[in-house]
Amino acid sequence: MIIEHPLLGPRDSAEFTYMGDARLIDRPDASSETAARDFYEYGYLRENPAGWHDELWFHEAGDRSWLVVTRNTLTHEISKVEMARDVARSRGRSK
Amino acid sequence: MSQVNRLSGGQIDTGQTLQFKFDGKSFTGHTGDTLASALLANGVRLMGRSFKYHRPRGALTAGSEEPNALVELRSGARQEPNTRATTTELFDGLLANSQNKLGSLKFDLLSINDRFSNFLSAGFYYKTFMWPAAFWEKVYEPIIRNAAGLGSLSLQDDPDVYDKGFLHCDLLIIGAGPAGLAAALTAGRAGADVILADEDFRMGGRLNSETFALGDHSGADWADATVAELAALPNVRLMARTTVIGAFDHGIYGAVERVSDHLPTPEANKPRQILWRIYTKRTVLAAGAIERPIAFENNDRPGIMLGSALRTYANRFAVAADKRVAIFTNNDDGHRTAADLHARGVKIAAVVDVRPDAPRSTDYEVLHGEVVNTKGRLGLTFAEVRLGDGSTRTLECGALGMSGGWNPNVHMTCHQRGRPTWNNDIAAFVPGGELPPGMSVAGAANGDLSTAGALTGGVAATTAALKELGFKTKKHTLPQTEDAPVNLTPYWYVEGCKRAWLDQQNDVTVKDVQLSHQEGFRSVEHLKRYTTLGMATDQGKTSNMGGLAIMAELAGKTIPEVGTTIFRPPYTPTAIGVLAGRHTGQDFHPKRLTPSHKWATEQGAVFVEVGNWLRAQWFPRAGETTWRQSVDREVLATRKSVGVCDVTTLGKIDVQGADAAAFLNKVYCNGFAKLAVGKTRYGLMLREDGIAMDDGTAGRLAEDHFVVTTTTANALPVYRHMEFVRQCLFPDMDVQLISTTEAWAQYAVAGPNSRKLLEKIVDQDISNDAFPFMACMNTTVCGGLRARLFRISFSGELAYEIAVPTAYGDALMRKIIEAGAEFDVTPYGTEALGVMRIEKGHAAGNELNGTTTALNLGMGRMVSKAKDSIGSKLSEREGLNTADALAQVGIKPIDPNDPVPAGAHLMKADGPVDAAHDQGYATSACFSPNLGHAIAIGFLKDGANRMGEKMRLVSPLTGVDVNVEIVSAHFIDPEGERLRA
Amino acid sequence: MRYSGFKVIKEALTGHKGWKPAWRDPEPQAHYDIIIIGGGGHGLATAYYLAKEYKQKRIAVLEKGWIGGGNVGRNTTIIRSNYLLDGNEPFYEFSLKLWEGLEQDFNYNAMISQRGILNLIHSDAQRDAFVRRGNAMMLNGADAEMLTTEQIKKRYPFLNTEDARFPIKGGLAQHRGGTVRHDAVAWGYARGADSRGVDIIQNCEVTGFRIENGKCLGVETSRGFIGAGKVGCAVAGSSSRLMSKADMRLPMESHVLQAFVSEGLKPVLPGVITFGAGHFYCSQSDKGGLVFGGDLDGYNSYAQRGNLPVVEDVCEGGMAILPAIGRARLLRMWGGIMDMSMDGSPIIDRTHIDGLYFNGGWCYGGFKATPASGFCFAHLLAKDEPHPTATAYRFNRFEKGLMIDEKGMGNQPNLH
Amino acid sequence: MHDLISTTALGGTEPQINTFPHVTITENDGVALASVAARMGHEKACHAALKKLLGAVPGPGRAQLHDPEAGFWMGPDQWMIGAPKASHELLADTLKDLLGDAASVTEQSGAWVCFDITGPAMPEMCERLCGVPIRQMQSGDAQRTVIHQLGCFVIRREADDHIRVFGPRASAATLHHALITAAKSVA
Repeated sequence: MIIEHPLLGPRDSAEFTYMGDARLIDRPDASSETAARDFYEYGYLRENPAGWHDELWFHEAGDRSWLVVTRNTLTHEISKVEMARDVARSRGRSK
Repeated sequence: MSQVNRLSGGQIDTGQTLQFKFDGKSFTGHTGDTLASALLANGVRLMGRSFKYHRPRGALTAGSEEPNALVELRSGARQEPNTRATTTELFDGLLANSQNKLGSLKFDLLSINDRFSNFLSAGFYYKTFMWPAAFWEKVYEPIIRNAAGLGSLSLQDDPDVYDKGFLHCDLLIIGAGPAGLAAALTAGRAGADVILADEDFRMGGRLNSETFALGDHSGADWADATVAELAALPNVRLMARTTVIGAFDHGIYGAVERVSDHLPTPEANKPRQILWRIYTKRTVLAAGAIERPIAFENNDRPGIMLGSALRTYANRFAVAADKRVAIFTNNDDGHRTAADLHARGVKIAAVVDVRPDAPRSTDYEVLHGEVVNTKGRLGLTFAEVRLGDGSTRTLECGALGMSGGWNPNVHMTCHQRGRPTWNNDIAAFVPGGELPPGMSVAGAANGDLSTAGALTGGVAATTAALKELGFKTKKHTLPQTEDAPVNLTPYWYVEGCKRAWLDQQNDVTVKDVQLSHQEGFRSVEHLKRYTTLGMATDQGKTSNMGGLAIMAELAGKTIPEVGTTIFRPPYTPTAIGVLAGRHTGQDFHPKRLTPSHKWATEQGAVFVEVGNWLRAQWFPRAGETTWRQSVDREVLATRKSVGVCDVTTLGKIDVQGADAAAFLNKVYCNGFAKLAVGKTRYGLMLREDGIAMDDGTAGRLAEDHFVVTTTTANALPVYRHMEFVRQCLFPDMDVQLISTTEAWAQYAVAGPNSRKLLEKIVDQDISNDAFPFMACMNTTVCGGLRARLFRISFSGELAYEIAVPTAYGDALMRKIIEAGAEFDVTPYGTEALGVMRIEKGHAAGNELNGTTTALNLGMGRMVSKAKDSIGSKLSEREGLNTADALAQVGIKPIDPNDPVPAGAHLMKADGPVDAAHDQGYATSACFSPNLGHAIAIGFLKDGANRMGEKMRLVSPLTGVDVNVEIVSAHFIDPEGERLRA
Repeated sequence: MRYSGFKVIKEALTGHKGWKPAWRDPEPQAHYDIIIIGGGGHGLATAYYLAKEYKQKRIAVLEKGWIGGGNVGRNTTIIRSNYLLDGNEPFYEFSLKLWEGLEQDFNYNAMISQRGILNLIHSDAQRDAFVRRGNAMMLNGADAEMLTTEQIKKRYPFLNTEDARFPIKGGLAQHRGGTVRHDAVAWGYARGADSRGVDIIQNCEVTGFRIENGKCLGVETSRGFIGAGKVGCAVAGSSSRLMSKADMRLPMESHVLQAFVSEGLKPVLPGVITFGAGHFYCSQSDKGGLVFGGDLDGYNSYAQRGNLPVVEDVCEGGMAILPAIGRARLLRMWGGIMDMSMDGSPIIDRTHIDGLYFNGGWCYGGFKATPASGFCFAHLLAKDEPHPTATAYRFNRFEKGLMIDEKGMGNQPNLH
Repeated sequence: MHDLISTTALGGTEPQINTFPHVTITENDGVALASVAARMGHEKACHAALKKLLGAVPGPGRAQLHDPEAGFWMGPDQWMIGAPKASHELLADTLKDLLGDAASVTEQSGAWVCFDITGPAMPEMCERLCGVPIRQMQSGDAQRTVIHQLGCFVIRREADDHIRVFGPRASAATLHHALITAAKSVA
């Protein structure tokens, strides 16, 4: 596969390490009353769709960026690639 | 007599005569021949035996779709089984042997199977061989296994090498027939970066096999001229002998270039083949079409082949398959074969056409009818024809061409989601469904079966593809050429036959398909799997359609209603060697060498693989005959005086930034915010699921600068994890990470005399007051070389780790040895390191096995409740905190002579020994030269509360069952006085 | 109809006219006691044992395509019970025992061939881990043997023991492991179930569940609604897709695993070998093809096909230990969809919906589990309690922290 | 002055040179390296300092082939700076002085092995080694790639037939072996 890196352009996916569902960015609040349940769901349950999937790829043999790749799990087509850091910030993550 | 069937002309060089041997017999051929064409030229039709019935077989085709003419090519370690004689380029000295036979090719004892074919019908083996049960492995299966298989491997290591490579282009054109050449011309002239790949050693495809002209040229001449023009274009890369094997995601194609297969052996240092990974923006598939056989009684005898193959042998290779040839056809193409052969002086016994309105000829007889049977034990002698009026005729012939129509070569269009669709005009499947993105199809592969159609199709597909890429193509005039319409009556098999072959290699007949239907195996996939139709080395290129058509007829459906068969990569079978490339033997993985590697080699160190690292395992000395002697000596010497060990392999990560401490507070379960500058702390890192991930130390060199160490094995995963935490979880933390594992040569100097030794090397005061336990600093050594010093200990002794830039690592090691001579400094390897850490009860890889928690490791209290760190929440789950949770313990034998092996399980002293009563297991074990007996550490249920308990340690696998006592894992200096000294 | 050598001879002499379809092609009824969704190995085995061992009646298997078209027909055919953990080893040993009597039990020759499996060892730490595993196997009543390099050399003289980057330092053998003709497993169970009255309904896709008041009443299908007392799902590769129709999120991701077969060759490998320092395992089929595989491609996929890097990685592993296969040719490659669970172990359990049961998350170990999976799922469906060997395969183990993590890779499905 | 003698990445005292008919592989032991990563909120200051040092700040996939200090982009807001070792042994310290709180600086001299590959067969050789689009790369293009499983940087230098390869130092021998094998393969 080819991943269109936002900074580096097309790169062979073999350069990347895959981690899966981009919801792993949304780490729950440990101080919440429902934290135990939240962390279980965060850690273990997945939509696992047959279709479009936002997922995390690490450019291990490249610039060491984590990317959020929107990819179709049926066709492998990729429609969007973003820097995970930007996505994390846009979802309200900070320090 | 040599080359009795050689004609004149063709695209072979009769000036170059080549010697070759088949089954020990010598023959001659010419440059430009294939093994099959040369054998046919010499009158040899019998080339192999079929898989199941061991029927005599000759070449069915003249290309890579060949199911029958498979040989063992070359000899010795280069023996290559199942090699298609039809694509094997002849070279001087070529050696080939027939395969899959017991006895000689002519008298194959296993042809007895053919006599019993009635008992060996499709799927017969599923219904028998069940009794007695033990007989399967002992009796039935060995017989079946030895009879099955095709050719043999030599079982010697492949002596050749293979390369891999990477190419980038705008347009990849697969196939250099008329469509591919026209495509390449269009793209080449437009300035696009083009790769034109063809599996054949001669470009031109069918143009080399046909007699019709393109403009004023013969097809072959036009192909030559076109190839010459393309070769002159710098933007075009011509790749003959190159098979594109698969269309992978996003325009990545695999291709195998056979660099040396046409040579007796590859040139020195050159690869036999190259696997190219081609990155292309667009692809034009111009892979042509493959002719279909017709199924009739005994249609598998040597001499019976595709009509188009007869034409290829005659026109391209100047070979008549035999002096007398008959044709069996359902379309006009069969007549073209007859005309071409006739023109070359081959006697046409007759053309048998199933169509009553078949074209007539003045040159040879055309019969309306069907071939219903053939004769000839090892090669065709007669064909029996049932005429339209019901009468029969027997034709004397040594070759028979079958023309059942053409199947577009849709193989590569199916590699992703494409499913071919039915085209009634040519009664064949054509590319359909979703083609691999960026691919278009041209020429015969797309169902345009005329030469003119191929040319215009090639140009049109290329023009459209290049337009998308922003290239402007120029119009060029195409030569006038053959543009005959397809005139065909679908016809698949002759009714009423007893055995009519569909899949010639796997011996699947029309009857087998009928039986499959009768037994309910009616979907295409069931048919294939039950009968093995299409599962042979040709993957059904010549057989699938026939099976499908018969199944459709039996089911009372149309062919597309029954389904289609799709193809999977590779396009043709591909050497496993080329897919591995250079990554064989010692080059399987890179080696990582430590800075003291050269020095350690000089010392005669024994090395061990640790991931990709090679580490000194121990340093044998004269007189030591076992590894234990060396290791014991190294341990004792270190604990007595001082030892040195290369620990460069530990992962090192530089963590800097204003939020560096806050960041480490997140990734370690214990606290780091308050660590003072100049101090080091042990850190335990959890995965988010609460399980221990890695441990190491972090030294604070400055308020905003830490140096983190990881275990050797986890350097990369920990770095990746830390980047995830940094970029995805806490994107606004000011923290920067970079690996420095290889930037520093780092040595552990351990033992009571380590300070004295290092005082001779380090330029600063390192007294216990100035540089106490767990201190760290930037410093200099040997009069000014920048260095880092950590007072940390894995051995449990007074110990330091000292680091200098890698380029000085070799020199520093030599300096340490020199400076330590007065203390008898002893270099130690990973074994001694392991012994000392087990003696101290330090957890390592065997304990951090991905299932253990901080609690299990005896560090439950380290998980800070005061902060949220990765893994802290999920580590609180009930299942990880049961009263009898495993806890790390020490294990010592009651009888000091007993072993306590790692991997053995702990059982209660008086309880049963079985899985249900398992209490725990030993993780790491060694002989402790300090204690004089074996020791182990391990995990025991509720271990912390079972100190002193007598238990059994059992390893039925290795025959160990010993009595042990549970003790603290800190066997040596439990109070830690030595390391603080 | 009973299959036997005698029957084969009789039919051969009488033109094979007497063979009947191996299973019927019934129209779906309006209601069944038990519906199994998924006509793969596990679903068919479940139906077979429900009928045979648990004497259940009115059972249907619904298959969206043709039976045996999923992972039971696209795997590398290995059976073994060389597991480490308490939650797994008794189950897989139960499965291996069922394999051992299966052909006589269902009267079909699935070519179950116990030619052994050998896991190669390349480091001391790996040896320690394999000793622990071998002991766990033996303590559970399975067979295991530790082989020395010399013993291995003798059995596999062409293994790379001379010039290996990661030398072979021994191996853990399970002689009762081996291979099975995978398609025949589906066909044998189908035939056995059909002959006991189970309706096997092909080309019948489940499009939804009818759930009222927390109870599952049946399934909507491409051939209309079919009512059921209980519904069991066994749809490896489609688990998340199917269960999402019941609004369930599962602890799993679906990944592609490629497998490979070479051209037919005269006997090379007697048993199964697995490389311990790379991604490669291999056996040789009775037809002569080397059947081999390696690691997952590593990304979520439902595409049933993989990419070149893993093809190359697997062949590199192959050449690293078997340098003699360089000139053998790869004939075909394919991909299966693996429901990779969060700890690498499966789930056989009730769901929170009454009457709806689930069997899945087999990762790439589903084939060898087929008999026990069917047996235990049948037990659960028939008795509403887990089979004694499958008590650990519960949904709630992740929330409770009771993971069964053989590889120790944690909640990272593509690493299991 | 200290008395420790440095070794080259291939373990010798002198760099190795391997010459083939159409390509030459030279171990380059003369480069001091340090990585620079901008501190959050100080990106502008970091850029300004780098611009002053190199003449321009290399963007993604680019190198600034400048004398004596040169630099290439490694990742977002991260660069590798190189300079002649003979004159810049303490490059990391110099850079830290220059950048102050604007950047994190890490010495990298020991982490890498450097090879210069020159000659007309360089592109063909490069095609056998890694997936960089060598024939499309321009002078100053710098790509991280994988050679024989090793993460490497390939930098296209001023001369048409010259690339510089940085690879992990501990695997210098493996990388060197891979380069020589490829050179012989295309020779």
